[in-house]
Amino acid sequence: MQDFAQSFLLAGGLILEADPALVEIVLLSLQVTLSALLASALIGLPLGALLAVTRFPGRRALVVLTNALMGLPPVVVGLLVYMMLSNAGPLGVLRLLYTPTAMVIAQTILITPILIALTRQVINDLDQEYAETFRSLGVPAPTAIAALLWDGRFSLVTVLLAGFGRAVAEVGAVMIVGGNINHVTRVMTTAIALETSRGDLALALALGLILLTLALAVNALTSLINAPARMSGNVRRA
Amino acid sequence: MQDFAQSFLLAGGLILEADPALVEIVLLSLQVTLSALLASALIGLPLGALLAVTRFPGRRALVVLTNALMGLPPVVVGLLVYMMLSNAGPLGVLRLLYTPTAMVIAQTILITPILIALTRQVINDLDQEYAETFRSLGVPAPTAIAALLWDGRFSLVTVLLAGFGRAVAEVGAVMIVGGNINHVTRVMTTAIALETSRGDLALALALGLILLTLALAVNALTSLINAPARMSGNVRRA
Amino acid sequence: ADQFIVVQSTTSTQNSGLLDVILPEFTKKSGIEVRVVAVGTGQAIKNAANGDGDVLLVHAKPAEEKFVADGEGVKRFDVMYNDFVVVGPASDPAGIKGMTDAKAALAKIAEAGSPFASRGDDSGTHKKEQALWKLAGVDVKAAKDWYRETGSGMGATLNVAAGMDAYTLTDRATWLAFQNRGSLEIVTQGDDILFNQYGVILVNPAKHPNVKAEAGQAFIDWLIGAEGQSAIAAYKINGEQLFFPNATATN
Amino acid sequence: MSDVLETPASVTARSLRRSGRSPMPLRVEGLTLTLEGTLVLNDIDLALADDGVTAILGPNGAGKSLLLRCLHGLVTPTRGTILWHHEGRDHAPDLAIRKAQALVAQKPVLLRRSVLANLKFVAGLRRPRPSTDDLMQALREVRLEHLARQNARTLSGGEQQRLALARALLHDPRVLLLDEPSANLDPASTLLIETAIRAARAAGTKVLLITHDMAQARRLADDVVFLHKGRIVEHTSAAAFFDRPSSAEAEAYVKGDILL
Amino acid sequence: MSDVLETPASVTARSLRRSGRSPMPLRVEGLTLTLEGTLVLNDIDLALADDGVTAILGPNGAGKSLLLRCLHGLVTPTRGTILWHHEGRDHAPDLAIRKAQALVAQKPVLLRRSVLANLKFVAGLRRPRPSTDDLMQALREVRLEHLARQNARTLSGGEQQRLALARALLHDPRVLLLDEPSANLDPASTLLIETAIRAARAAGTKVLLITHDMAQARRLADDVVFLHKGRIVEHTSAAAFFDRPSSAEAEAYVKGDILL
Ligand SMILES: Nc1ncnc2c1ncn2[C@@H]1O[C@H](COP(=O)(O)OP(=O)(O)OP(=O)(O)O)[C@@H](O)[C@H]1O
Ligand SMILES: Nc1ncnc2c1ncn2[C@@H]1O[C@H](COP(=O)(O)OP(=O)(O)OP(=O)(O)O)[C@@H](O)[C@H]1O
Ligand SMILES: [Mg+2]
Ligand SMILES: [Mg+2]
Repeated sequence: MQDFAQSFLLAGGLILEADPALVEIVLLSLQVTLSALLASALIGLPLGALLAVTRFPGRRALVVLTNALMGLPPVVVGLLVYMMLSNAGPLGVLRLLYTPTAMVIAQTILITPILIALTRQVINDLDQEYAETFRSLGVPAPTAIAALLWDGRFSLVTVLLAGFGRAVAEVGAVMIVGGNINHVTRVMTTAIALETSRGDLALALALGLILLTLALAVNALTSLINAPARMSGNVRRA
Repeated sequence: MQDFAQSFLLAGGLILEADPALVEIVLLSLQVTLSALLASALIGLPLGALLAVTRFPGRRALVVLTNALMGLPPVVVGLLVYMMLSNAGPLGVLRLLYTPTAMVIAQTILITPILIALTRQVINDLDQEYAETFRSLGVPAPTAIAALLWDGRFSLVTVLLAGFGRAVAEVGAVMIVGGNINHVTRVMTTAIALETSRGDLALALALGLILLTLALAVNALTSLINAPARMSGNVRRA
Repeated sequence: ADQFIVVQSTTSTQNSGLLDVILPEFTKKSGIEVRVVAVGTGQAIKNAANGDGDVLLVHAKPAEEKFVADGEGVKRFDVMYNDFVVVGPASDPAGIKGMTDAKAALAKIAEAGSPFASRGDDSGTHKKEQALWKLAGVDVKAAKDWYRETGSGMGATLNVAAGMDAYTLTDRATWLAFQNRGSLEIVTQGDDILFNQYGVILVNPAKHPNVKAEAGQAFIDWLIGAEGQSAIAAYKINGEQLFFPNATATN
Repeated sequence: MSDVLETPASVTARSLRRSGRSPMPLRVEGLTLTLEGTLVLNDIDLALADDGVTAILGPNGAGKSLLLRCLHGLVTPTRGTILWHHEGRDHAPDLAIRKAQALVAQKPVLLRRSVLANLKFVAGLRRPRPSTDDLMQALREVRLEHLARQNARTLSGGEQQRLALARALLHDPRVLLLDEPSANLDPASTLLIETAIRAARAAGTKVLLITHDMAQARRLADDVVFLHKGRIVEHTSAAAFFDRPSSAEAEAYVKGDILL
Repeated sequence: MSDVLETPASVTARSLRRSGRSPMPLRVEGLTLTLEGTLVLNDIDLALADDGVTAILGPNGAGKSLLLRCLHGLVTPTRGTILWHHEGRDHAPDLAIRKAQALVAQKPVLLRRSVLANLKFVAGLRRPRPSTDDLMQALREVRLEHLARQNARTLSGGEQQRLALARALLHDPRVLLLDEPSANLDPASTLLIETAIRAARAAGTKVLLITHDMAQARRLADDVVFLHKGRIVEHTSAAAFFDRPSSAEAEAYVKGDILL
């Protein structure tokens, strides 16, 4: 119990004094995660919508696969990317290992299936409504997908936030491909893991609280940006 | 590249010979994750639906909070649960630390916000359709929530699978509160982490493949159970 | 087994595979199951201090002694030792291959500015490394790019070193069991200063009433006794012995 | 294979059972509704007796549906008061009011369940709870008994509308709010609904009916509220309205001229 | 303040521009549709000329909407063939056919966007792409120009139906499929739609019209397909149908009797 109180005080103190080392780590966390989220969104939203909209042999299997890939363990993703990027690996020449770019790649791989699977579900629900009209109008698939993503954008925000949450909280993958190198690839989660293994649980928890504050800030921001738009785009009458 | 091939062979071999140590680990993974999923579903589905259906001051803030808690880092959850369950902690007398129960608790805490946030989104979309009818009929909130959860069950499957994926892939929390004790609390992800730190990347990856196979099996099973029901419950005409 | 104890230990004992081999022997004899929680040294000590374990088995002598002095542990016993080695890429950019003087080797690494992966996690190994830098007269705090703190365990740090062809300091046991070596090999070893002592402590039942003192003590007795010591000595990888038993109180 | 079957006598019977319930007159004052900057209901004053059929007429977009939803308490007006007298006191359209009323919306929303399950859901809200036999009887009254097990979402347009009516009647309402209830119905079903409305009226149920079918309004209405651009232009007896509407708008509307 | 405004002359004008396009007659043989074990369309044979207005009549649940959706290619029949003659060869109802046709569904689905954006979306599918001015003109024709910026989902029932019609006409279809297009319309809008239908017919557009409004069918139809329980009971000229229907079912239906 004493530990908890101590952690809260520590977290408050760290935030207040805006410790430059901490700021560096926080900014890198945000940069890596938001980059990965952007990349995943560009891939996952259209693919998810495509899976929702089209019917082809093997589609069911693909849906099951993406659903299953939501259970991709971060450590495994980390290992895969490590093997690709390591000097002995096929992409070793790029010398990306232990750089933030490698972390972005790993997180992108990690959360893209989540975005695909959840987008598919959201867009599928909307498509139940639109499909026949689109078919009647002869809307080509890319146009239909764009329209569904646009009209479903308010629901998709939650999907993106789920992806953000998974990426920002993730430690296994970025630890392996980033190496948790101080000043280079140390992010919030790897810092937390480090403090934990040092046995400084209070500091680890304090860092965790700061990470949560960060997530809270991002979510609140999204909610603020979203609110006026959602109101005027309200689907329900009155 | 050679590593990859080796991993696939290894994974295949391990599955084929049904190594008893491996079977034990796989079963524990499943047991812990499914227990956590069940507990989370019992909490998260009704709460998510409640957030979707009701309007009260502070609701928006709660929505932002649950969305943000999707970014709860597993290590932090692990630490929190550790501090509670440790002999020095308030619940130490229960002697749950380093048991599968502790792992279930940690995973439940980890994925409940995810279930709440995603359920809220899914049910919110359905409620846009039902809300006015329910209001006209004077349907009390619990009945409305039950009806929405039931009628939205096909969409909620994806939400549950997202929770399953997060739980089954998670290592930070179960490592701390389970301790990765051989024959007692060693699950797939902690085994993978162990092999990684031993530098046996091929074996780690092979275990990862097996974990994915497991997730795939669970997903395929869900899809099979779901398919006939979904067909006859099809909302779209014809 | 009808009874079990929890041993808080470090990853090196687990990663090397030692415990997997010797613990079943103890269990068979005593009927006591040993549950090992292998974490960072700091975390292991903290966990033990919380009473979340019956026995502490680590390799950070000053911290262990403080643990006993604080009343958290009953008594510390030497168990075994191995040694630290400096590993580095076969290309050996710092030119230290074959050196036996550890601090001189480190000085050359610093001079050449060759990449060095430090655990940076306050573990026993990290503390030893810091001491060596100090002896070598190198201020790593001021170091540029070449000095990389990984902030992770031995295995993870070895993975990093292998991935970026860096030198690093590791305990021999972890190294021998480690498989993802890439081009790494041992470049410096054999200096007395690289000695790595493991100790075992019973968590103080007076302070933590839940501690299974009897079973824990039985394990310690076995470990530092003849059977345990010979089991440790017998553990080999590729014919190489990893740990050298050196318990003094053979009772 | 054609056949004239069952005028909904049982609907009538059930409605008759309900006589003697407390009256539920309505008083509306200064009701104004602004949605996203558009004034859609403009200073509406209205008093309705607690019985008879009131037809709400007016061109598309006049505000008929929104008025009905305000009265039922589904939409909160920007200004003004709505008071239903109920069980001895005045109520804003609250839960008690909604429970004493039943609405058949212009686009009825049915649950994603079987036809029977849709009724079962509503039955679960009532005490005493109607038996499955009661529900099958209700389905028979709207001639849907053969579709009891079909998914309600797959019903044809007219079938959905009839199910919505059955659902509303199951509620045994004191006031029946009908928003174009026969828009998608075939002539026979339209007759059936009109018979049900007459039966309800006879049993003392107040009926508010929105319709674009002038002939239907003529057949059923006791009084007419004529709405145009969110205002009540006329509120008179049906006879007066159809014979000599006092406003130019109403006259043009009845004639089928375009109103702008 | 009532006013008679603009008979949709421009609708007519646009339709007239289209004369001279290739004819598109229809031949249906043995069309059968079974949904979840229920036979909803039963061995339908049908041949339609490439012009004129064909009314599809029949009680609720007869299968009218499903037939229309089969013809348009939205529902795949269990058995049987549907062949539209189009640009020199016979087509099953494929993409080319759908693009040459326009459907106003019984419950039109509008995008969750503004009224104008709904038309813009459809305009984006056409070459050459209609300008915003064209779209505003199309809105004027259905008297929705004042609601151009409103969210289409908040339109009143009748407004939605008119928007759906505008959307369909924008497609400049060779065949117009209308499923109860005036169900929620006020008398004036009903007239407007009927004028648009006449104009389309005059310009050589084939119209298939489902309606429950017998007077409307009488006014517009050249021939009548009478459906009952998934079967075509009668297919004759409108005059013959309304004067002396040959089947007992049709006779009962026209009279407003209940058909079972
Ligand atoms: N959220 C909104 N914002 C702006 N205008 C709205 C909104 N909701 C409804 N309206 C407008 O309010 C007017 C009245 O709508 P209402 O549904 O009450 O019409 P109605 O009289 O029932 O018409 P109909 O006969 O077509 O059903 C319509 O013109 C509609 O476009
Ligand atoms: N998925 C389905 N399973 C079973 N029956 C269905 C299904 N879909 C539609 N039906 C039935 O098919 C019949 C024909 O439906 P359709 O919508 O074509 O009727 P309709 O003639 O257009 O009626 P209305 O005049 O009420 O619009 C209806 O009785 C309907 O319940
Ligand atoms: Mg209306
Ligand atoms: Mg129909």
